[in-house]
Amino acid sequence: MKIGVYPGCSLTGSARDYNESVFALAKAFDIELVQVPDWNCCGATAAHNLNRELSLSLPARILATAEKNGLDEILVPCAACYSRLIVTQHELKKNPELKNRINEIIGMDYRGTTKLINVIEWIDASIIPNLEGKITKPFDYKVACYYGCLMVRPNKVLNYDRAEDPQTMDIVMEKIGAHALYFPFKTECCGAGLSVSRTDTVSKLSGKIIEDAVHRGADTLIVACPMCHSNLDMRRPDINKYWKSDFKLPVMYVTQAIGLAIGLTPKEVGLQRHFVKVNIS
Amino acid sequence: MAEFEPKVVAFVCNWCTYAGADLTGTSRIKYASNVKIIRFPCTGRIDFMLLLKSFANGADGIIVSGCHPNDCHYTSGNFHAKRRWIMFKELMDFMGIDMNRITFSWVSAAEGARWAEVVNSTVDRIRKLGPYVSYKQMVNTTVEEEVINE
Amino acid sequence: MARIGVFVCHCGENISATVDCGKVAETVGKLKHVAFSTDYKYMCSDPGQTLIKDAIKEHKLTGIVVSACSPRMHEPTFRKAAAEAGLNPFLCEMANLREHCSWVHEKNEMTTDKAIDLVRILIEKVKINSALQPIRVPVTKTALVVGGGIAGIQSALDIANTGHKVILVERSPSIGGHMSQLSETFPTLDCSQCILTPRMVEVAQHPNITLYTYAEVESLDGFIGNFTVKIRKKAKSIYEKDCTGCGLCTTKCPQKKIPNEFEEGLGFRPAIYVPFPQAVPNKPVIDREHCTYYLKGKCKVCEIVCPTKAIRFDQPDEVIEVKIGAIVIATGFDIKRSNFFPEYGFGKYKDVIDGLQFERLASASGPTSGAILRPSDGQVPKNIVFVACAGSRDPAKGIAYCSKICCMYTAKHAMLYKHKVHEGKAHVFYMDIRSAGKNYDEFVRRAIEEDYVNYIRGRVSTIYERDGKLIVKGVDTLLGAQPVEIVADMVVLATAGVANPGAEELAQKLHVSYDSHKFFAEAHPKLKPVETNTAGIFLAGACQNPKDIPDSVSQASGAAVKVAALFSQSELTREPLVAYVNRTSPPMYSTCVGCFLCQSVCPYQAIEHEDFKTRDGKIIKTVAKINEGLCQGCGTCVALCRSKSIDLHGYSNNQVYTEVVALLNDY
Amino acid sequence: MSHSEHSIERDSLAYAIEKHVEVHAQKCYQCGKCSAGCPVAEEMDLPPSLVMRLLQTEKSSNDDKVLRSESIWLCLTCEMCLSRCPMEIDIPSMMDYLRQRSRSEKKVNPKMKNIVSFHKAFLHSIQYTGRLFELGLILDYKRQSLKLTQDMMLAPKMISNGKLHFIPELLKDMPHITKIFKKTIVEGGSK
Ligand SMILES: Cc1cc2nc3c(=O)[nH]c(=O)nc-3n(C[C@H](O)[C@H](O)[C@H](O)COP(=O)(O)OP(=O)(O)OC[C@H]3O[C@@H](n4cnc5c(N)ncnc54)[C@H](O)[C@@H]3O)c2cc1C
Ligand SMILES: Cc1cc2nc3c(=O)[nH]c(=O)nc-3n(C[C@H](O)[C@H](O)[C@H](O)COP(=O)(O)OP(=O)(O)OC[C@H]3O[C@@H](n4cnc5c(N)ncnc54)[C@H](O)[C@@H]3O)c2cc1C
Ligand code: SF4
Ligand code: SF4
Ligand code: SF4
Ligand code: SF4
Ligand code: SF4
Ligand code: SF4
Ligand code: SF4
Ligand code: SF4
Repeated sequence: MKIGVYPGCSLTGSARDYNESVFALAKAFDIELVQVPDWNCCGATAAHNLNRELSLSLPARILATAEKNGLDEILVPCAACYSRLIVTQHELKKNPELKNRINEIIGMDYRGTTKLINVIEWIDASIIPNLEGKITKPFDYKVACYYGCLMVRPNKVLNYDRAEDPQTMDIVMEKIGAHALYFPFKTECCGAGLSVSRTDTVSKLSGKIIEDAVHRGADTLIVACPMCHSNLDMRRPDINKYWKSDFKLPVMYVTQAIGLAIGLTPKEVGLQRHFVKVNIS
Repeated sequence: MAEFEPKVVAFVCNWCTYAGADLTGTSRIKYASNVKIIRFPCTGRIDFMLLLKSFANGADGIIVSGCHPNDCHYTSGNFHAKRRWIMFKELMDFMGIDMNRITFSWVSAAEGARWAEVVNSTVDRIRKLGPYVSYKQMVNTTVEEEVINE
Repeated sequence: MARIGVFVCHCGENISATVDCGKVAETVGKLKHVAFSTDYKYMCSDPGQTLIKDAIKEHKLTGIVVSACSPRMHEPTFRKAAAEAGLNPFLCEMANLREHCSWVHEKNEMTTDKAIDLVRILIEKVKINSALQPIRVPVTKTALVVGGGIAGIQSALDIANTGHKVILVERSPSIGGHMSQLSETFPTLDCSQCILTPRMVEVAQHPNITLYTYAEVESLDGFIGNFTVKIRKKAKSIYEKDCTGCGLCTTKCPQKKIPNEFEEGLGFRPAIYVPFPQAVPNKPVIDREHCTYYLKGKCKVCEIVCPTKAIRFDQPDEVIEVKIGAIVIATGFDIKRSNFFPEYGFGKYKDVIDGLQFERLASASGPTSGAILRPSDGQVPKNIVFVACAGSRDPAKGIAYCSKICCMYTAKHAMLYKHKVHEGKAHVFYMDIRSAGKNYDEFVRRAIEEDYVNYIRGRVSTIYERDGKLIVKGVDTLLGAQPVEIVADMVVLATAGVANPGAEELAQKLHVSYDSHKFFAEAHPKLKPVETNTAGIFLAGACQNPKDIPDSVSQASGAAVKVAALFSQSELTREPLVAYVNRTSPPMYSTCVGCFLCQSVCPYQAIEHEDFKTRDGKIIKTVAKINEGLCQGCGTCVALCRSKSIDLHGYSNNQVYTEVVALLNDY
Repeated sequence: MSHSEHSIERDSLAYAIEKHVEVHAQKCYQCGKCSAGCPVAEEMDLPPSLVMRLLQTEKSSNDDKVLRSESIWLCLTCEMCLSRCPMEIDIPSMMDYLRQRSRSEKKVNPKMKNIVSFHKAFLHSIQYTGRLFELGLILDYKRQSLKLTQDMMLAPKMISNGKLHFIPELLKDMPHITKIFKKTIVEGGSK
């Protein structure tokens, strides 16, 4: 099986661990991931904060490139990139005039035919159905699944799960043997785009998420977004300083947890790259 | 030459505009005497073939007026009238009827002054347009004959 | 040969000041078919009327045109006069020379000319008027009341007290409706049961009321004064005549864990049950969905213990047919209960409850005997949050309208809580306090000023659970949108008031209209709030929109008067200005082509099918037929019919075309 | 839609928002649910519902307050407000628009300079490499914000965890990216 993939900047940089686990999982399930050739950054928060046309043009270039190369379906593991891409698709579909304008800017013929798949949809469609007999080490932990904002909102555009108390990731985790805890912070924002410019705010917001998960007895947080991961993992010293505590709760990507469950090594899924040590497995 | 006095027919519903026109009278508000009212139970009753019939008989202008939306005495008669009106308008346009000769308005039982306004503005407009002679030339008599003969 | 009489009125000087009345009379007097024409100072005065009557007789007039004021003023006067002189009243027309001519134009020749035209138009019309007889329909003086909440009870009693028969049909095993579930009622805080129960008993004992509980309307035919209704009496599985209501069966039934609807799921009941102790009738029914016998084929404990052998497992549903003359719909409302607001966790957290559940907790006869205890662990909540507008005024997830009663009952709940839990703290998140009503705002103020209920203006964003407490995240918009977080023990959502499930189905069965929210629609929002569009069917209570008890009861009495007025006549007479579909001789029968477009636009469902059959019963043709009982004469169908098969008495195609021709052509 | 049918040209920020992002400030009935759920409401000088109210007044002094506020920069575009607003008012899209207006009218709140600097640095990084060059971004941001020590502590560990590249990955078709930036940022005047 072959499917397109748009890794985005994080997965080639600060979220290499995520990247490794996605590819390791794909390999274990005989899925060939083909990168969108010569892909560019989606523009992230910065672009739509500063310039609307740019914020649509960058994703449009990516999508048009995928179309040109016959990639009908692309997996977008980063929730932030996924959000930018799908919002662009939505906006341009809604507004043909805008679509023409963007096509003019990028000098390409974007049509909007590519099907975008987020990581959970991918897992649901391609991993879960083939899981039988593969689980060698059930992921027998109490987990708090953290969806963040970008996976469920805006719900009308994403049309994925439900905006309040989503369940898809919880269900996936239960399938590999985990116990998914009741976790009301699962869709609260971690601070995302202000990670660097407002560390205090991020520490506070991310801290609340960590604190509640710890309080509920979670062994690990499960995430599917590199932005969330870096705020909750890399920023842990700031969080701990802000909350005057020493939270040791690890933060894992959903793909890493599945990887471990099917017997991949911690290294194969990139666990050694985490800032907060993962003493699981 | 004496000023042209247009002939205007008003089709109004009994419950709102007819009563509104009564109020114009009770309030002694003056308006042009060119308009003559024909009373209907409801605008829903007004068959738009009547408009053609009126033009054919020499009307220079027509007013159709009833209750405001949602105020229809029969709840939805004026709603149907409006819907049919939209369809009919296309047909009239197609037939080449000058839509400027028709006023479609809402006048409630409490809007005496408004009725005078509707009448006066219509008469002014029609007066400027002049007699509707062109209708006679183009009228397709088969349409009206079919309607009148029952 | 038509012989028309014309009577031109001066109205003192009201008309004659600007219209030359003499000239009008003289001019029209010369027209063809005008047999008599005169003018007079005051036509409506006694001598004026006598003049008309004499002329009718003397000149053998076949029609008259009284050219005076607005027909809206004196048409009845002159029609009556005509009738007294032996002329069919519908052969009298009025030309409006005052409101539409003399009062609105200057004195000049054009004005008089217009007056002449106005008279002429009606002369031409009256020539082709036909004599019409008022429509008479008999009236069956029995009323049907559907729904036995406070509104239905009030209507039934009021009608019954006028001496007419009433059939009251209630869907559940007892009458009482939501009011029977309430603890105390605003704005007086009197006990709901105490004021309601006597009424319920009165219904049961009233000689003019037949009560069918556990029953529903199956179908309805006919029209005002002459309906036929089919009522399905669901099998109660007991023979009511033998049952003494001793209740032994209910105590012995092994099925004990069925969520109790009356207690809003906060308690349990057996499979054979009386919904609540004060139920009317106070005899049990078997809930076949949960009874072991019906599920598994054995048990019959109730049958064994019943001292009077009243249990009937094989009892069938029974459908009865009755003739009635009028209907009052009083099927009430419901509140939203599903998890429509995931962010509030209703249905997920045991201690997030709705208003009716709170009523049961606060009720002395409820599952906690009136103690406010939270469902999860039976503890007394020390901190309680009430959330107003939960689902109301929320086009995104709920409904756009305001449910009207929740501001008041929320204030009541907070007050009841404070009266029972003195040391507790009650918070109310609200958007606006809607408490317009006699002593209503005073009531809310009391909650705030005397019971120290903490009202916070702002909506709640989310509620989540932590350590057995509910964290309520709201905002205080009066403090510049300051976030507010309350750690509560219990949360009560004032969920939106919505139409009763099944309302739409019932509306269709009864052929009445309903709005987009499935509430029954009144005929006019201001002047016919009690009537429906279907003659003879009236509305009472919260089935029209969420309402409190005073409003429900007022409307119920209003509906009863409408029924009583209808029943005060043995026959209904109506102006015969109704539509009719033409009939021709076979094999054509009618020019109607049976498209039934007319049916789709008639606001009163007055158009029916009529079949023409061969002798052996084969249908040859189906055409439209007007039900004169229902038609209100709006004429919408007439304008619409493409084959011109429908016409309207009084405003026929012929009549209105004649008017147009007369108006536009010189004489 | 009935709004646009009746709306006459108004000289207000609310009107501009209606036209550009189809958000109708007048639909807001000040329930405050957005502010109640907004993760950064506590830090904002004007919580979202207050921004809505100021816009509703259509007074230029209030419009100015909005454009000079910290809130529009603190907003994380997390969409929580929109997902819970009973009137489905798209505050996040509106915030995007307000940020751009605030910059083009040179009204960016001085306290928010860092946030803008970061966004700018981020875009620079893409503009010159087509992809995000994280080390470059951090250095660029530090240069702009003069926050020299912040985050320097993270870098060594990031490098040792293999999470930072020293050399940017360049796109093959860089001229294409340059062109896109030229047509949007440079010509759009929001440089
Ligand atoms: C939480 C709460 C607290 C309240 N507190 C107060 C208060 O303090 N004071 C106050 O004035 N008001 C209060 N109210 C409002 C009050 O409950 C209503 O005004 C009242 O119940 C309306 O009466 P009703 O007869 O119109 O409808 P309902 O009480 O709903 O009764 C309708 C009846 O019709 C029956 N029915 C339904 N469908 C059918 C059918 N198809 N066929 C046959 N029967 C059918 C139902 O079983 C029911 O018995 C409160 C409401 C709520 C929700
Ligand atoms: C500014 C304003 C705007 C309103 N707008 C609306 C609206 O848009 N829609 C709406 O539904 N409602 C509206 N209302 C409310 C509406 O006016 C009332 O609901 C309605 O008038 C009440 O009718 P009523 O017959 O009870 O009383 P009233 O209209 O007050 O009539 C009472 C009558 O009794 C007579 N009377 C008084 N005392 C005696 C006596 N001792 N003996 C004999 N006769 C007596 C009075 O002269 C009067 O004719 C409005 C009210 C106001 C003040
Ligand atoms: S009939 Fe009418 S117009 Fe004549 S006197 Fe009477 S009120 Fe006046
Ligand atoms: S037969 Fe049914 S109702 Fe009777 S006792 Fe058994 S379970 Fe209860
Ligand atoms: S035991 Fe028999 S008589 Fe007593 S309540 Fe039950 S059915 Fe009625
Ligand atoms: S009555 Fe009060 S609580 Fe209920 S919907 Fe209306 S405003 Fe909200
Ligand atoms: S009466 Fe006219 S509209 Fe009605 S069914 Fe017959 S043909 Fe059709
Ligand atoms: S006249 Fe009006 S009410 Fe009567 S049948 Fe026709 S549409 Fe129905
Ligand atoms: S949630 Fe929506 S309606 Fe409520 S204050 Fe915020 S923007 Fe306005
Ligand atoms: S999108 Fe902005 S305003 Fe809305 S909740 Fe998130 S941070 Fe607050």
